[in-house]
Amino acid sequence: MKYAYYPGCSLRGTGRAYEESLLAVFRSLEIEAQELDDWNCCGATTYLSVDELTSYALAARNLALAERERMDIIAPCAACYLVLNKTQRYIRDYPDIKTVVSRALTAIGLEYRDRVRVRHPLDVFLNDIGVKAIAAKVVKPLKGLKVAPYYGCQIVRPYATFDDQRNPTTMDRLLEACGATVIPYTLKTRCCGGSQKGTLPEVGLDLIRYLITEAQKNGADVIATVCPLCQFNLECFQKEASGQLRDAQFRRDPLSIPVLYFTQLMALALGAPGVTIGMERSLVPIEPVLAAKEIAYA
Amino acid sequence: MPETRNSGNGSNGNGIRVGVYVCHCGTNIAGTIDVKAVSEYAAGVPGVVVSRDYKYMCSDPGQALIQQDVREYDLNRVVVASCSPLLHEPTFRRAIDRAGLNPFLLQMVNIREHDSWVHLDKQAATAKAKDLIRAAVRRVALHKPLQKRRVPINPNVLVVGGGIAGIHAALTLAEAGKHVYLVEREPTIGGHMAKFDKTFPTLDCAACILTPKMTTVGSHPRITLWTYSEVMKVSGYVGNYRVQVKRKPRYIIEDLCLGCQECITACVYKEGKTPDEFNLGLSKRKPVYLPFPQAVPQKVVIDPETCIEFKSRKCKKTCVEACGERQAIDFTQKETLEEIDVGAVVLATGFRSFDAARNAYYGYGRYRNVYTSLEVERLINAAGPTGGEIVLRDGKRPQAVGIVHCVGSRDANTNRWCSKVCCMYSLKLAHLIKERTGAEVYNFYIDMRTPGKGYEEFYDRLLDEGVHFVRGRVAEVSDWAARSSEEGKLIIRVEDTLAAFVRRIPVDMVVLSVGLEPQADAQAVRRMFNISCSSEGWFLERHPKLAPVSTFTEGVYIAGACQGPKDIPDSVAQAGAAAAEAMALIDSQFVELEPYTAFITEEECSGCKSCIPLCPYQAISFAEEKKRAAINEVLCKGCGTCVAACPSGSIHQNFFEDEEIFEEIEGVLAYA
Amino acid sequence: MRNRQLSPPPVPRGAFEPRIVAFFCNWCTYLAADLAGTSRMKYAPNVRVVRLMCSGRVDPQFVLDAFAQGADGVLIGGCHPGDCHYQEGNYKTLRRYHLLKRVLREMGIEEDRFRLEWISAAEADRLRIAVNDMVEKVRALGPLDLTPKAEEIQEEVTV
Amino acid sequence: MELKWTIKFEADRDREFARWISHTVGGERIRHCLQCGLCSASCPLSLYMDYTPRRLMHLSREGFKEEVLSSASIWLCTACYACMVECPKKINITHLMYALKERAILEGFYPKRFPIPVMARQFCRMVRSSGRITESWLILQVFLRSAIWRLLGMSNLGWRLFRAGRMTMKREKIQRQHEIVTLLDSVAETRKELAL
Repeated sequence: MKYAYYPGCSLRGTGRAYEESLLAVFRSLEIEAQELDDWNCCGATTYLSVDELTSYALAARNLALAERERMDIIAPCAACYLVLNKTQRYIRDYPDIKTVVSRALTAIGLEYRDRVRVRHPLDVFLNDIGVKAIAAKVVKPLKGLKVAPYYGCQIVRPYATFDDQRNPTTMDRLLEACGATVIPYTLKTRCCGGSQKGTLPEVGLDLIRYLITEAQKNGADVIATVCPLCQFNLECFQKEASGQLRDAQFRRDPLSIPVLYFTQLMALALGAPGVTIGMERSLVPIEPVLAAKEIAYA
Repeated sequence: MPETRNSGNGSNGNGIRVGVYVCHCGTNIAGTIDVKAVSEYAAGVPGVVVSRDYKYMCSDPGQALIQQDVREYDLNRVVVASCSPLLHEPTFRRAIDRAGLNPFLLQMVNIREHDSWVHLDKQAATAKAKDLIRAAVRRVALHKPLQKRRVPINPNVLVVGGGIAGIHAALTLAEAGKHVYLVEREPTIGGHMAKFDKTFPTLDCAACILTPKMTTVGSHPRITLWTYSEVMKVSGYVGNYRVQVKRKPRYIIEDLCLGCQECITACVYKEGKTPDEFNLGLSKRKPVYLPFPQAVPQKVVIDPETCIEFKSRKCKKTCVEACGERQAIDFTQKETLEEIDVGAVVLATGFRSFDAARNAYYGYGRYRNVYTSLEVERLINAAGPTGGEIVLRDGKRPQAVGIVHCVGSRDANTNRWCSKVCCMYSLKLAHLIKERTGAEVYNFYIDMRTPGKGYEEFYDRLLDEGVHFVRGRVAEVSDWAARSSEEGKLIIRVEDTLAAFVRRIPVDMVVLSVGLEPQADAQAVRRMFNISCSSEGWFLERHPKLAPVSTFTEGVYIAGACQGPKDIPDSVAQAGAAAAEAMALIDSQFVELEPYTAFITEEECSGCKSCIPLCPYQAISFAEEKKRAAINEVLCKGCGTCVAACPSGSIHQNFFEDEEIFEEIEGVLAYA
Repeated sequence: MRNRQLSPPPVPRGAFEPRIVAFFCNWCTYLAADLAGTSRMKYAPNVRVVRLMCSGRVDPQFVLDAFAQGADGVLIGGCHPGDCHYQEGNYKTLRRYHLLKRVLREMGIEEDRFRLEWISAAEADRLRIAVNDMVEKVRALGPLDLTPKAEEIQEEVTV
Repeated sequence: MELKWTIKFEADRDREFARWISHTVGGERIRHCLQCGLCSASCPLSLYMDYTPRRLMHLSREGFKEEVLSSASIWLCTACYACMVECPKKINITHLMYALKERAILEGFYPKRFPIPVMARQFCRMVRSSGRITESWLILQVFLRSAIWRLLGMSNLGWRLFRAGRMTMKREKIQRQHEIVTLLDSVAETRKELAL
């Protein structure tokens, strides 16, 4: 089966490593995904707060485009995934929204008939490919690598049906299939602050600090994320966050831990041949950890 | 005196003289429906001789009014437009009966439940009332005088469920001289109450008040106690039910076992290995066991799942030796089916407590020191796994305990309803924990609900004792520390809604006050006894206020928590009521069955036999000699399925004859 | 932006008001209707209820007669499958319902005008929703016009 | 100490606002709120909030517009949906937060140079002009308009990201930009027409 790949804006900016590794995984799992023709910004969570109606129309354009291709959409970015799903629901539930959207689409010669499914890579990998098939393709098992699986908010909450909203496990199972050790991580769905870091820094920092200290306390070597914004927040502000440690107990270990996309770890294990999986784009280098675990990395 | 109106046309030729009576029901009907206009309209309908409206038709003066008219205008048909026939049809039938009219020459029109109460538009509601009355007048004209059938009642009663409700009902009935079959699924009676330590608000010990009743049940000459048994099949009808009961093998011959428990001591297992059901897995039991010391009957049970003899057939059978010449142990025992005939049934199947694991954020099953309220009842109980010591799994005493209310209650994600008893039992647990451990005790509640005798006073007492009350629904219980001071504790995260900020409260022990749910097999039981369930799955009473223990199936009564969350006093009260209803039925000696049976006009029957397979009660037979079908009136329950199916239209149903229904249909539609 | 989906638009006075005849089982749907009353729910006043002991008593002729006499819709309310007070009457109803649906189609009577609902004694809200929904649908369809066929049905019924 | 009247009079209530909140998308069940505070407790941001989400729900359904729209809480919401998933009355709290933000922006209920609305506006502009977002530019513009001084603090990080190829100066743009413009205008039109 063929998928319409919807990168979303972040994967063309701070989240490039996500796209690179994702495509690598697609290739090694032989998943046929073609980029959605002339996709546009989904409106993200920002747009919703200024002009709800318009944001649905924006998202709907992408839905309609995919529908025309008769393909499921794969949306790796948490925000995109949520917005696209939400749009589908609200068009279903609210006649007014439906009218607005369909008129707007007609104006640009498109039509939305609610025939498209919005999927997340986690969902596709686990349910369409399957843990067994993936494990079979692993060439470089991530032996002894302790991973804290961080799902964040908008993948499982509130609309995802492919996993438990309170205690999701899809990523855990995928990474275990790759030979990694997934550590218990109580904050796996606690928010990272989203765009707050940009707007209300002190707030963002506190949340980031919580998440990282907890991961380190549980002995994680690396945090795996499914969302470009989470990855950005957790990786780029570790130093600032350490500065904020208010409690002697935690001041012992300053924050420093690699934060990767789960697809980077998968690509690594699947030994994606001769392609970049964006490791070099990390600000906190992963190489030392891998070296320590004797996991070969070209 | 309400005004009278003589309709111009009066009797409609064929001697039919109808009186129409429109009830105001105070403002219940008159508030929405223009009753004057309606009765005026009725007066003009062909066949109507007199039409009146009155404040309360069901009142004595109201009934007198009808009876007087019946004589004065010599009416031979009556239409009463008031509430649902299920409420007052009997009343008015009696009324016209006393006036010398056959009770079945009455037709009721439901203009309250089906009209005034459900519509806002007065015009539309009034129009609807007129339509319905017109139809009733046309229908009643065709009514024929009918007689109710009288069937004798079997004086025995079946009580299902041996919790406090079932026990109380059984005793009440037995004391009144009825023979009772008490069927309990578990190996002992006692139900949930037997697991409790103290009872609120008086704090008297549950065992002390329950066990005497249990032993009386066990020894009562008029009670047949079948534990470890389940009802499989129910047939028949009010006064004459036939019930099939499955008796599971306990591999002990009950009559021979003395309950000396020597077999238990002798068992080849030196220590128990199986989680003890009665202690909710907080302790272990052997394959041969007595559920708990005061169990009734005092007969041990052998669990074939864990008994070596059943696994390998090579056990030393030290238990058999211990039992000696009594020879009460029988490994070959098979399950048996018993058939009993009873006149009435009391269902007291109780409730099941909410599975705390369903709320992932409270960490039940993930953190060892998160308990359910029922588990804590066992911890506190002197006969429990810790001998009444309130200790954590590591044997330490908790310094701080958090009691989380409304777990699985008042929550659209699990159960919407309020479980009614949790606030009070949480207070009780809070008191006992405080008293025995001196720990800091926190109650996290949404609303404190303490309606009941002495309940609010008990709440005051707890406030005195310095127990903390934080108003807010707990969001999560986690072991994740945000401060070093929280390390190694369970942290409860909650908004203190009265202080209006979020708090993190570290404790050693968390008690989840789980709500009450319908039994897992409530639906199956309901089907078996042909009664209804509320949308939540509780057994449905016939009327929420006026028939709280009756069901829509005559002769089947409900008591205790199977009808909805209830505390002990309420359950007992209801059990008494149910028992009384059953007695009232039995002592009336005869049931009167509605005469709505089907009958065949032989000459019209073509003998096609198509009706015969349709009847679920095998009431229809085929008279070979006459080549005609025949209906056994005693077996017929009057559903009318065969009537609707008869190709030659030779089957008719009393009170629901085709013509009568056609008149009604055409009546409601034929508006001017 | 209003959440309109919750409140159906009010109907202007004098507009076409459908007339719907309902056959309710005495043990479930009729009780549900009583419950709707005791709990003061509000629903469209277009339905006229005929009480029967079991939905299995509904003779196809009743339905045809109702339409012939000018009903714009017919609603049958019975117990959920497996819950019949008389063990299996409602299964018979279901079978007849499907046959009858075909007949009605022949006669050019739209699907939405004839409806079978399983409503237990406890499901007052389900009843409210079913009635309102049916009234809306039938209102949308407009009055039933059988003039071409009416006579023959009339015969059929009165044979 | 300075003492102020904290008492509220019925006249202080904005009935229109109360009506609006319960009729806006997501507000269907706000009247069911039983004030249990589960939203606040499950909210990761509540530790900063002047009014907890629970209080916002009540204040808005009662129509205390000033308090609600000038509260910092509505800006703290990161739309993590924890409250909505947990709410025992299934109230769509997250969406109501959006609605409140939208209204607050509409009525100018926020401090000068407050980054969030600025960010939002820049975001919309960029979508209209190029159909996609180029984060680097967005961030740049936001800081230019709200808090220039913070740029300095960020410059180091920015440079590192730039070196890692995660900060491109190249603007992302879709081909059929005109479609976006038409789309946006059409929405505006319909909104006027249906007075939404």
